[in-house]
Amino acid sequence: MNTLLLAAALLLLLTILAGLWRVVRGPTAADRMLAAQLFGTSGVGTLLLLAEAWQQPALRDVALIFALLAVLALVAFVRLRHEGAE
Amino acid sequence: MRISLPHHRYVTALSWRTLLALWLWWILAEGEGGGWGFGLAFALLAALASLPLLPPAPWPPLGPTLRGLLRFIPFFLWQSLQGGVDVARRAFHPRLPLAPAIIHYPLSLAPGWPRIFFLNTISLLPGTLAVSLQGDRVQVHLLDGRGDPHKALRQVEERVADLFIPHKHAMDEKENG
Amino acid sequence: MNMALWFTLVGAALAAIALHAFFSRRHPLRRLIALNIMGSGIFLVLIGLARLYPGTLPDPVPHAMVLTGIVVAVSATAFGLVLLRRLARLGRGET
Amino acid sequence: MGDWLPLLVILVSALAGLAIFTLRQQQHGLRIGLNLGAAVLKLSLVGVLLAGVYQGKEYSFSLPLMEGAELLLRPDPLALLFLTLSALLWLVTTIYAIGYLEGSPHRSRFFGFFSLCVSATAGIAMAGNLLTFLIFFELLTLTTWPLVIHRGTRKALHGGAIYLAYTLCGGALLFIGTVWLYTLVGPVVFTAGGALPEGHGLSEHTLRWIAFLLLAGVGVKAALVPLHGWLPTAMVAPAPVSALLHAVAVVKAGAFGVVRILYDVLGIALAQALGVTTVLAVLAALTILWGSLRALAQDDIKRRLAFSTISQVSYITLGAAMVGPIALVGGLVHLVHQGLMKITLFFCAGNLAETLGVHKVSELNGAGKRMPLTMLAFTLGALGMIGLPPLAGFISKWYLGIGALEAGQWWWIGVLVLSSALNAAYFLPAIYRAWFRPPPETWPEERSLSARHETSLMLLLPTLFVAGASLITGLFAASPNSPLAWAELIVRREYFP
Amino acid sequence: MSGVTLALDLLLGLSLVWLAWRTLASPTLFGAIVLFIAFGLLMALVWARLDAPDIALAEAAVGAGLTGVLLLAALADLQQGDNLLPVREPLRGWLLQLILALCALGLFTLLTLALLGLPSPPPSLAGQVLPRLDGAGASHPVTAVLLDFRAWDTLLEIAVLLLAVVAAWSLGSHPHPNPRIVGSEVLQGLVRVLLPFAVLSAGYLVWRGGFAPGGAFQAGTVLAAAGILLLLSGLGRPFNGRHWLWRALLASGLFIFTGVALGTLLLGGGALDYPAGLGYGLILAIELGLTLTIGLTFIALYAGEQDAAEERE
Amino acid sequence: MNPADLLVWLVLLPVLLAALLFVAPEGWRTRLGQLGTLLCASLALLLAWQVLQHGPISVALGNWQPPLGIRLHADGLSALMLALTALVALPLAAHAPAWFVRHEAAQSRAGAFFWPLWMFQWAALNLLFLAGDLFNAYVGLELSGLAAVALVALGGQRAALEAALRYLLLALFGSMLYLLGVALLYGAGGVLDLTLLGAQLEADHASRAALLLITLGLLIKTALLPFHFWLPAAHANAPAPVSAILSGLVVKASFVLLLRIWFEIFHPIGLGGAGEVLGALGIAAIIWGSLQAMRQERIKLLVAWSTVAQLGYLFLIFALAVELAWAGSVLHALSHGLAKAALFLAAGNIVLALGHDQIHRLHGAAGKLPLTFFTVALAGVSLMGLPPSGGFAAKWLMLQAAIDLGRWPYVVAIIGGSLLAAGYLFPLLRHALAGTHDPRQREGERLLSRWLEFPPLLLATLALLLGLMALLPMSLLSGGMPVSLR
Amino acid sequence: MILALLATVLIGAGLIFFIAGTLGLLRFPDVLCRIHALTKADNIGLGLVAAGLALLGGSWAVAFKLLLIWLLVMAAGTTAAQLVAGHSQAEDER
Repeated sequence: MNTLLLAAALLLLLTILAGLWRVVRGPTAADRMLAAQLFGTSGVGTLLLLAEAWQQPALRDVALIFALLAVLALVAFVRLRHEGAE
Repeated sequence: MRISLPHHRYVTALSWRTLLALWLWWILAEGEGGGWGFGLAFALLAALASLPLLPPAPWPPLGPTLRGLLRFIPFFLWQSLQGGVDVARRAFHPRLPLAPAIIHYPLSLAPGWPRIFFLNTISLLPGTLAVSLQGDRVQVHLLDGRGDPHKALRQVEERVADLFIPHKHAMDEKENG
Repeated sequence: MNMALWFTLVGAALAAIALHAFFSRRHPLRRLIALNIMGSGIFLVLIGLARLYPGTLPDPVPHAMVLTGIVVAVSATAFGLVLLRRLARLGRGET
Repeated sequence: MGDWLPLLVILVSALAGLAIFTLRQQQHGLRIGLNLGAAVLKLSLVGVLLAGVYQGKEYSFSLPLMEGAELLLRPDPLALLFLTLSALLWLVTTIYAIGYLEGSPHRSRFFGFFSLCVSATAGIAMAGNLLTFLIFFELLTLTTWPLVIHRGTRKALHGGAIYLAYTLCGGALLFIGTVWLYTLVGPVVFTAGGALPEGHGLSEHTLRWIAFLLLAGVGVKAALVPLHGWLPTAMVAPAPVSALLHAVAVVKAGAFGVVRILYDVLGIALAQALGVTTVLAVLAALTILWGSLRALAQDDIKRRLAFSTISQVSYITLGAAMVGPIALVGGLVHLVHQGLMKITLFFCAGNLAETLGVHKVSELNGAGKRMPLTMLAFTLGALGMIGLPPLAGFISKWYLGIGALEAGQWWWIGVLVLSSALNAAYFLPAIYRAWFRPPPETWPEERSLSARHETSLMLLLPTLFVAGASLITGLFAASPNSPLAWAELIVRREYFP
Repeated sequence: MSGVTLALDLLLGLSLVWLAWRTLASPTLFGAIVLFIAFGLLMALVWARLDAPDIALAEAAVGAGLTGVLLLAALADLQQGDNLLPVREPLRGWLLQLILALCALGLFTLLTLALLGLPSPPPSLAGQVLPRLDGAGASHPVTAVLLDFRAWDTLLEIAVLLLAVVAAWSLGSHPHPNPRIVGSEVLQGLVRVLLPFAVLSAGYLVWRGGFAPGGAFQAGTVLAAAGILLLLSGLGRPFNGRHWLWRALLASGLFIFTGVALGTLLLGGGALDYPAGLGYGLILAIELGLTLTIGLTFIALYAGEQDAAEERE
Repeated sequence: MNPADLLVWLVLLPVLLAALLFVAPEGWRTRLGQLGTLLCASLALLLAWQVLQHGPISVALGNWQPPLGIRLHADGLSALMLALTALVALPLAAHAPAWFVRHEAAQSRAGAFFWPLWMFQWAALNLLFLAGDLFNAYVGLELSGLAAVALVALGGQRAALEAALRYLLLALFGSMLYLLGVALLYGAGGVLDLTLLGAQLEADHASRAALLLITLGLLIKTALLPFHFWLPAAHANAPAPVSAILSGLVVKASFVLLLRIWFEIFHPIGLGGAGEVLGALGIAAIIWGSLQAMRQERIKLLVAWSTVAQLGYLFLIFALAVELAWAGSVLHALSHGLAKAALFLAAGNIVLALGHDQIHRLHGAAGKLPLTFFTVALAGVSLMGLPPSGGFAAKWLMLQAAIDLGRWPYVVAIIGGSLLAAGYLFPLLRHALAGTHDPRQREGERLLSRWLEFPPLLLATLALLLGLMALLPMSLLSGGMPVSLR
Repeated sequence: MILALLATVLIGAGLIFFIAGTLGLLRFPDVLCRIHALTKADNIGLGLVAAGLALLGGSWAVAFKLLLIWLLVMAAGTTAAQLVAGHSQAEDER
């Protein structure tokens, strides 16, 4: 089971990295902003999987904070970008 | 007609919310015992913090009714699963079957929580994404503009309205009048 | 190769990359980011070393050091950014 | 700690100087009071010291500064020779300066530094070890610099810069030499016959280097060729300052340093063995001749006097470097004599400049008629410089000459004779013009400083006093209280301890 | 098992390096900031991998959240109109580039050699910490080190934190950049629900820190995030630094901590030597104070002292 | 009070005061700050006295002994540096409020924020002087660096802020290198305590790399020659009381740490030629800093460049690693601290009184500000190493060491540095002395209050007196001499 | 055993949605479409993974916690999606 969970985590990590390509590429600022969203969900998923695989309940708390804080970054992206930026 | 003093309303809300927060505390602690004193203190704090943010309505204490919620959740889950499947299908499809479009949908829901619920819901449903709210009209982005989006949206609006009984009445009155 | 050692090496690489960026990029914002990445690299070295300790639990002392280090780094970064903002406002003629 | 008297001698003028700094420009009376009071007090304290030392008492004050390095004040007879001269001339110069600077700005500053400068000189005189000597030597540089640039003109600033460059570099050389010696042998306490301990085990090579550093360091202040370049440019300072530089403090400190280092640090025997004395004597001789030659070419009175100083001060060095008791007596006594004569000449030059605006030899025509007393003093000083008996200068030169013969180095006599001839050649025309040429119709810039006298009494009296002193020291050289007798006392200690 | 783990480790490490490189080489500042946030999130995964959940928590809160917001706020200010910030061209000249590259390479080589040459197993203080946990005020080793064995460091770290606020405020007020009011209704709805929950989570993290990963810093950061969200959504206003009460609250953590240190000193036990039995309580008090301070500090660093005058405008 | 408690108080009291000063209403800050200064300074002097009487004092915080716990350690070196800080702080407490009140360019808030920032800085300095633990010292470095940057930024103008930003970036970079070094040392030794580390470290790759990184990091903070570029702008554009703190004290803190790390940890395992490099850099700093100082047209820049030069002297110890040079180096740090603080305060006074600090426009300013320029002269004497100042005593000791070792280039450098210092200090005095009296100023009129003029004079006098009382610091030092030098 | 199997299936299904989300992010032609992909697919993905893990967690509290986290992510995700969409739209309209 553990191996399975780890493999799942690995796969999730790969999807994150693949998604990051979009973040690096852009082209628009909104595309880049999706990074936070990507991590907010895939990152949380990865952490939850790892928590179970390694039996580290603390990682679920990390996931919780991820979820809480990823919003912050995203909101900041949207709210703090002024016209004419970039 | 029920007469409720403001402070009474607040005390009631505070108690309910503290209880809810304590339950959340128990969840956060993953069922581990101990720390209840601590938990109570912070549950109270959280409840206190919620009071100015979510002022308790006269009745019911929380926006949606329990009955409405029980009816809404299965609908919502099913619809959002469909939304996921829909997107996944399009993403995996070699030819990318997309026909993006933007429509303006006139809202009949009351401002505040009903609208927020509506906007959040349609963003998770198949093919629709709320882009912005302009007055009483919401701008909706569609992955595929070929169907009849208005009908689907109307359906969702009714479901959301069901959640908020007092507001539903308000809407009915509006329609009738 | 040992896992922890691998991550210490990754930390070393981060530090080196950040060093390069710190001196080759001139915008203060970038340099602050470079410093933060360098910090992360250093923390990685420390935690990697802690994990090399042969026991069921890693050595907690470097963990505490890194937590302190993170707080200090974020404080300094935050202050640097405020300074930067002040300078930008001054540049626009605001007070 | 020891005796406080030597420290007190230094502190009197130092504290007076610091107090004067705080005075405002208009606090004229208080300033004069402080100045003269301190000068008199200091002179009397020196008198007490003199009496004590004469009776064989030994004073010593020490203050540890670092491990193996202490501040040591130990006035021996040689110290008192210099100390007495400077204390006496300070009083005189102060009086003169009060008259000279009447109405000019920044007087508080001037007199403040003036007093500090004398403190430093006293410190140099009484220094009991090389470190103390170095400390006061540097302090002297610091305190004289503001005086040199006092006028604030472009020329003054330039002169000040050159003065600093030379003296600071000299100080640096002295510093290295001092530290080197301390590092090798520990504290270098001035001792008759040499301060190096028995069996110090230093190589000749090292010793030569150290000797070079030390002597070059003091040589700058003594204006030995080729280290003399600062002196003529420093001439721009006010006359009392020139008097101070040339007669009381700076060059004297240099010459005094040469004697100290040759006799009380290295020991004359060692110095001779190292060949240091020979080099020094040759340099001194060159300086004597070169200074005189340059003086000949100057029209500006003070510049002429400046080159004369370069030449005359080297008599002291020559006397010290000839290695012989009699020559040393000549050198030491010249320390005093040259001081008296040169200060006379500078005072006269100052009087002429202040009263008549005369700055050049060519403008001296008939000055003797306008300012007879000043020119009389000038004549006395100049003749003394030439070495005319029975004036003070003659005594020095006589002893130097005999000393040369005694040391078997007769050729120095040639130098002396030649130099005297040159002295005559540059002083006599001035005297001739002053007395035997008719005065011009108008003086360059005549001011009436006194209704009854040829010039202000504050200027005239000190001039006459020092002129008289230079006459008396010459006339009564044989008396037991004369500088000559004192110099003999010192030499006896050095050669026959 | 080991194959997957190995792949995970390799992937994590390499992507970390790649991301760092992309972040620092990003042509735009905005891109750099976004990637830096992503970098922070990836770091958190690495901390998790290295059995450092405390740090993973902190990194998730700081690297991914707070620093990002602060950077974005700064960027927003920088890009308003044309400011004259001294931005010079990237380093020119191949020689300088070469030297710099060699320096970076040199650092890497130096570190690699040093790390590979370390004794195995390396000497460590873990053996000192673990047996003493019973005598300490906290059973979680990291918390015990932070608030007992090396509490002195933590005390000074809090001083650094307060210093950052004092320093920021000494520059004059820096109101948070005017947020654009786009989609505020939805956002405000989220914040209204999230904020009480954040308070609860913060409490949970503090409580947890006593015996498991967590603690005041993570909790404080969550509070700060909630506060900043409040500002960003337009529901809250920055606090007025002219009022002494706010400043006192900001300094409260430091006051409590120094108070405990000086109190223990005055009672004769030596600074920060908690009396037997009181250790847990004192540490708890300190942690609560720190949580409040840290939360307020980061809010203050995001949106600085607001002048009363500006408040009125 | 238990002497060991003093160590804790010396760090915690300024921290507490800083927090209090931040919270206190702005109107109270000056009085509270002055009171606090008095308290802290007395504690520091008391500790110095205790160390002089009873020798080094150590305290393990929380009673957790090293290696687990953190140790504060007060030896002769710490005592001297603590006393120096206290001696600078006392006159500063009188001068700074007066200065900030009169200085128009600095915003009114600068005066209010000066106090908490300075108290943080003081705490950091005390911590660094007492630190017995490498990581604790890191926190101290950051505390000190941040406070210093904020203090520079108090200047308020664009130039000050730019300098502050640059300073911040480099200071942080330096801390990073230091921390990396500490990480490696922990990996190699498994402890963070200075003494324990020194006892068990071996000369392997890790410790050498650590030495390199730590040294580089601290060199950036101490602004030794190739890393000096941030210093002149930061020190020259800061408000005068701040410049005094930065030049007089802050750069010394990282230097003291470097001294400890070199001579307590690394010296025993042998350093090869590394010390020579530092010594050579020190010489280069003396020359380059002095030459730059000569070219400056503003007094504050001149003084700042002079700091670059004077810091060079401190590093000669790494090449002349003997007891005498150690004492000389520390003595130089002391005398430079006092003299430079005096000089910067005096420069600040000049700016206040004349409205500018252009050297070429000073014409006769000494007549207007006699006391201030007297201060400049006294401080200058110490910087030039002329007798009888503390600078002289320091150079005497260093020269003795250099000659004893037969290191002639160092002899030339030490002496040459003095001459170069004269080359930039005397022109300053010359411009001030030359020129005529300004008729508009009434005789005896005071352009500056006593609170502005006397504190720097006191500092300069102390710098001078240090040369006459050098035995006191030296006897303190001999107790704390690193074993490797004895 | 059945539980584990069910969990595996759920997690596997979740992964497919995650992959779909990323694929959409990479392939879809414009920002708004990409937002659809990321929001919806990933949300469902996370929900399925959380459900699978809840089965494995062995305690109600853990299950609830996973649910809580999912809800949190979902609420945040939809809000964020609308914000980004609105932002992107506003930038386009300029």
